[in-house]
Amino acid sequence: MTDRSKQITLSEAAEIIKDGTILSFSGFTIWRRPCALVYELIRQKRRHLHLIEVNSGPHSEFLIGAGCVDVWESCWIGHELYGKYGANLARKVRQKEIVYEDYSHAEMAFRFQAAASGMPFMATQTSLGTDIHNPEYDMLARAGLRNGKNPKIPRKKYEFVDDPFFGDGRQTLVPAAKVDVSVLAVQQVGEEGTVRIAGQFFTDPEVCRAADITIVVAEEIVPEDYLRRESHLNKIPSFQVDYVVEGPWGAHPTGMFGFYDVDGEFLRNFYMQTRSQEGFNEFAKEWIFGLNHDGYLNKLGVPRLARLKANTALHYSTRVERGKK
Amino acid sequence: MTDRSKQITLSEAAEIIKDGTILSFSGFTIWRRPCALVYELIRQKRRHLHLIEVNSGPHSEFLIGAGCVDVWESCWIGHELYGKYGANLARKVRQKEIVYEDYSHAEMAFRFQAAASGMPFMATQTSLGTDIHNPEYDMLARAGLRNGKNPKIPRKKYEFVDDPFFGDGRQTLVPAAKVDVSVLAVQQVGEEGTVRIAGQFFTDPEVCRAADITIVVAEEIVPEDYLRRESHLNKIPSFQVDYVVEGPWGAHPTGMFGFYDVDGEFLRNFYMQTRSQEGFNEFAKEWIFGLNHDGYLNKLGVPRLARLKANTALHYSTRVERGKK
Amino acid sequence: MTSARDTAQPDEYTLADLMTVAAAREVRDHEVVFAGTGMPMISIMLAQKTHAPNLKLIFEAGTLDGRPRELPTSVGDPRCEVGASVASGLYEAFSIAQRGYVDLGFLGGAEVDEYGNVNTTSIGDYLNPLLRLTGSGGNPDINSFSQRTVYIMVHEKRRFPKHVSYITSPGWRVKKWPSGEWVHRRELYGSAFRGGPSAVISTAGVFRFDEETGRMYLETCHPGKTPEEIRELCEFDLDISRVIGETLAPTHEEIRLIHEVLDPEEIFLPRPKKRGSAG
Amino acid sequence: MTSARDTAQPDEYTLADLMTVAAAREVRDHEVVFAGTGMPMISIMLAQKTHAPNLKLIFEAGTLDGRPRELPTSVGDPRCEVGASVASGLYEAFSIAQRGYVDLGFLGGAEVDEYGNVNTTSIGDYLNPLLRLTGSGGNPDINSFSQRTVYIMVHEKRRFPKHVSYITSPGWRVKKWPSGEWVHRRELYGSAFRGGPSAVISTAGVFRFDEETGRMYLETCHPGKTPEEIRELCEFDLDISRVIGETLAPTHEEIRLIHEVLDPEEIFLPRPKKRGSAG
Repeated sequence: MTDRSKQITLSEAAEIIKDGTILSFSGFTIWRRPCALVYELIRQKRRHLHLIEVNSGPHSEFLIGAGCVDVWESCWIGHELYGKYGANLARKVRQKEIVYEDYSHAEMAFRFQAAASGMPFMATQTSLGTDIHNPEYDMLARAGLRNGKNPKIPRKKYEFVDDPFFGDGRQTLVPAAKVDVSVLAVQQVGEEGTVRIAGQFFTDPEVCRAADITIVVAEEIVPEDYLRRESHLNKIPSFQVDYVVEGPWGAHPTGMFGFYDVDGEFLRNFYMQTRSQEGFNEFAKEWIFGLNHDGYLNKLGVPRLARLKANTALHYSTRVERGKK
Repeated sequence: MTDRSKQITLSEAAEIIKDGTILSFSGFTIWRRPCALVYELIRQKRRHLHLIEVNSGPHSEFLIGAGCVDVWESCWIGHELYGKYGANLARKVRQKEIVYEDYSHAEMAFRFQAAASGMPFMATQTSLGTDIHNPEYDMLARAGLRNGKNPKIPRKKYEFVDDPFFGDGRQTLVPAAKVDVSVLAVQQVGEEGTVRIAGQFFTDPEVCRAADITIVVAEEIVPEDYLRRESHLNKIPSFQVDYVVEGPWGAHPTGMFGFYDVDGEFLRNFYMQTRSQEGFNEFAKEWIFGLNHDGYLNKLGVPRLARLKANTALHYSTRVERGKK
Repeated sequence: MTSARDTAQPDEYTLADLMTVAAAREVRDHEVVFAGTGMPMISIMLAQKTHAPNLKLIFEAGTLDGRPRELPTSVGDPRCEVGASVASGLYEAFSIAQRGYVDLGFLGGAEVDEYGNVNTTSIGDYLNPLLRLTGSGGNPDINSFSQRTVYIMVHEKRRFPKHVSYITSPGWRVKKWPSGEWVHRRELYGSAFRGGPSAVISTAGVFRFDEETGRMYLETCHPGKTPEEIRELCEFDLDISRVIGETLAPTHEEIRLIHEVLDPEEIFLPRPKKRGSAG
Repeated sequence: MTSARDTAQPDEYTLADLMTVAAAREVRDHEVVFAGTGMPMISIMLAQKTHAPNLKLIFEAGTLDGRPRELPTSVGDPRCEVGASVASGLYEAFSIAQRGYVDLGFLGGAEVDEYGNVNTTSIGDYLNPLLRLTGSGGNPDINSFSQRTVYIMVHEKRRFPKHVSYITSPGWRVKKWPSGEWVHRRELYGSAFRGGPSAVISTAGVFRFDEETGRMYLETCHPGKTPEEIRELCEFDLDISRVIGETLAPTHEEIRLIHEVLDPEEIFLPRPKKRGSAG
């Protein structure tokens, strides 16, 4: 009963993501972002990506700093405690080297749910009266990208309608977030593609289903039968996953529930260092180019990774230093 | 940290559901329907109920046969293998003693998701071209119930719109399924209301959140801390549940994943017996009136229930007779 | 997988066996299949055990890619969940279907018209029905969202009328509301168009549709039936010009799988009186 | 729960402690509270350990009614999930909020105007920004969906402008698009109106809003600040006619809870130089 193998390497996975791809990710801010694959995209010098995502984080800062991204469509970017905002996005915005499109976080979540459910839009009452809905600030329209040439880019940022059913007044219709390729970093995937996610699952099931192609990078590939013994623990069915990659520590420097904590020191250094393009280039030279994933892990070293490793009972590290104390 | 007790009895739970309530249920066809509470509603002679539900089953056939229901808004009713259709609904429809409103099953699922998400509607492309969308067959309108007097009843059955975003053509907007009280039959509930559902969860999370008040009838009330040790197994958070009832075998004659199988013999007899109102009245006299839940279980008897009991490894009974063999 | 020498004789199988096997042949390997309760379920599980070991099965109650050990009595049955990839809910199953993952739907019906419109709601005037049936269930949804839909039905003349009493599930020509004018399904569904009914397997024969005219035609007759007899069993004018022969009989191995592996309890399919030699 | 004799002296607590405690007082017992990362989280956990033991905490990453043992560094942190009722996802958290379960939201901001409109997106012209900030995150959502929203902010004159550079999160008077005319929040939200910003707790004082005019007014000054000084710290004309006195200082017990129980690692709140006597 075993399907043909879906297993590929990180480098093969990166090759599936072509220049110009509309790309989205698993996770949330500094948790479960597919960084190992993102590094590989940078090594392969991918260009003109259109990122569409819920709250963003380091993975997109890497891509943006490396010049891989033409469009960033989201609602937030930063490193939480370890970096106040996305310095690379901020620099590219100031220098007009990137198209940015702002929605609210709930709007993005609803947009992914719509796409995942085969609905062209969903209705919401959030963010009424804010500049998120300011028609002058439809940045994809300003960039000429709402011309219908790319069937995944909606022709409008919003549509306002009145509720015809309950007299509940103004509703904002937000368009489905349609994705070419989604890349997920998760704890476990089966040989046939079944995904088990531990802890909060963020928008991973929706992001997966919003995409035409899904690549899963897992801490471990486990026997499919093991996962199918407890199907209620699984979050994504086999047939929604196209490729699987085994990549231990594949989300570092972001955290992975039950496996490892966020590497705050790494993120803080990244944030401080990459406020200039020169700084980013130095970071990339040190941590991305000339290394593969094994080389990257070796450079981090065993003691550092051991400190990040999650406590089995608690699902997070008790050895990592978080604050001043 | 323990909240004030939410625990009540079956009889108290039934009293919360007043005449004229818009009511919905956990489960699907002949699985996890809150029959013990439904019997109690019949004993208390509740009237003018408006049932709104996904695929219906024996629980609603009980209520309809007993004359508790004015409006049945759903998409299906029957007993699966054990009874071809809902004989009580069919009789009341023929005699014009009930208002029936037909949607499709996906439409009902989307309607509950909309209500659960605070959205007045969702968009779908199902059932286009069918008589479900025939404007002559808007039965709540024909009954004069779409006049806005009940704020939970939408003013229209549907609205057709064109997708403004992707040029994807005709969309059907289906209105949120707003519910006064939802009644769930589940395996486990914590003292504070956290619900753990084993197996397929049908539309239970949505039905719960679509309602203003939720009553959970569980096979067992367990310590809240037990459930909170593995929060990813739980389906409904504490604060969405208003009342909890401990009612072992509370879904009989329908089945409960991991606890007991469907009592097919009971359903087949019910279906055969209640094709006439006289038959229903005899059934009710024998199985509902003059009994409480304990009396009902006693009448079923230990050997019968033991046969229905689920095998621990398989989650269903291996002793129950299902077919000719 | 069907070789002439293995074919069973008419007294070794029932009409239901023949239909089950014919339906199973509609499945292609690696497809995602969305199935209702009963014979559709046995057909799919038979395909899974013969020529389509990699098919993925979705049940509308929420089980995704399940591998039941025993035949479920309903799609809500815990037996569906055994070996599944994910156990979820209704919203998830229908969302996945609407998103376009489903290749094939397997359904039943009480009435079907020339264009494949199916009724499972009520008989007679909907406002004054002679008989109220179950209602739609997921029938129109699975049909709307799948690329192909196969119907399994009892064949009686009144069940193959010119127009069904109520269109529960859409065929190849449907009504465009609010006017109610008849249009081709492709026109109404627009970019949501994925296909439509691809076969009706009745107790008399196997029927297909001309996708352009939307009309039903007879493809094969079950053993012992003639095209003319089958045309007489329809209230509309059935196209019998494209018949290719007789419906292929089950093999001994298929009969063994149905009665000894898939439905040994005779939940849906009674055994034939004379047992085949295989097994 | 605050008695005069237990009140700490100014050198026993930091300004951040004072703000945390003031924010905690905004929580009522049994409320459902939706919180962002950082000081809001500590305030809520402090309320949970003092006067609001039955509050229910929602984090936008998907944790519902969590009871963290250790302070999470972010709402996506596994530390959020400990003792939770349900671990779910973003769609679930926002759907629950939009459905109307949330009493109180706790947020931060970079700029706030007289009507409580908050900016976390960018400084200067949005089309040619001087500084790009994080963006909205869940700020407008939590604010739109809650009955009351409390903001915790650094107080600098440029952060309390006449008009914020970009309205990320709606105040009591907002812009109605597409025209951009200013209207009362109640008018725009219609039946989705549930309330709005109920307090701003800055490094200078505690501010509230007149729900009819939508204007901010000063309620209490932090110790050592005068109403006039605080008015000078706003670019708009702050209403100081309704001041009721000084912001209540923390108790020794509150200081102990903050620094010994809630944030002993000094992740968000450094300890005061002089330690209080309690604990």
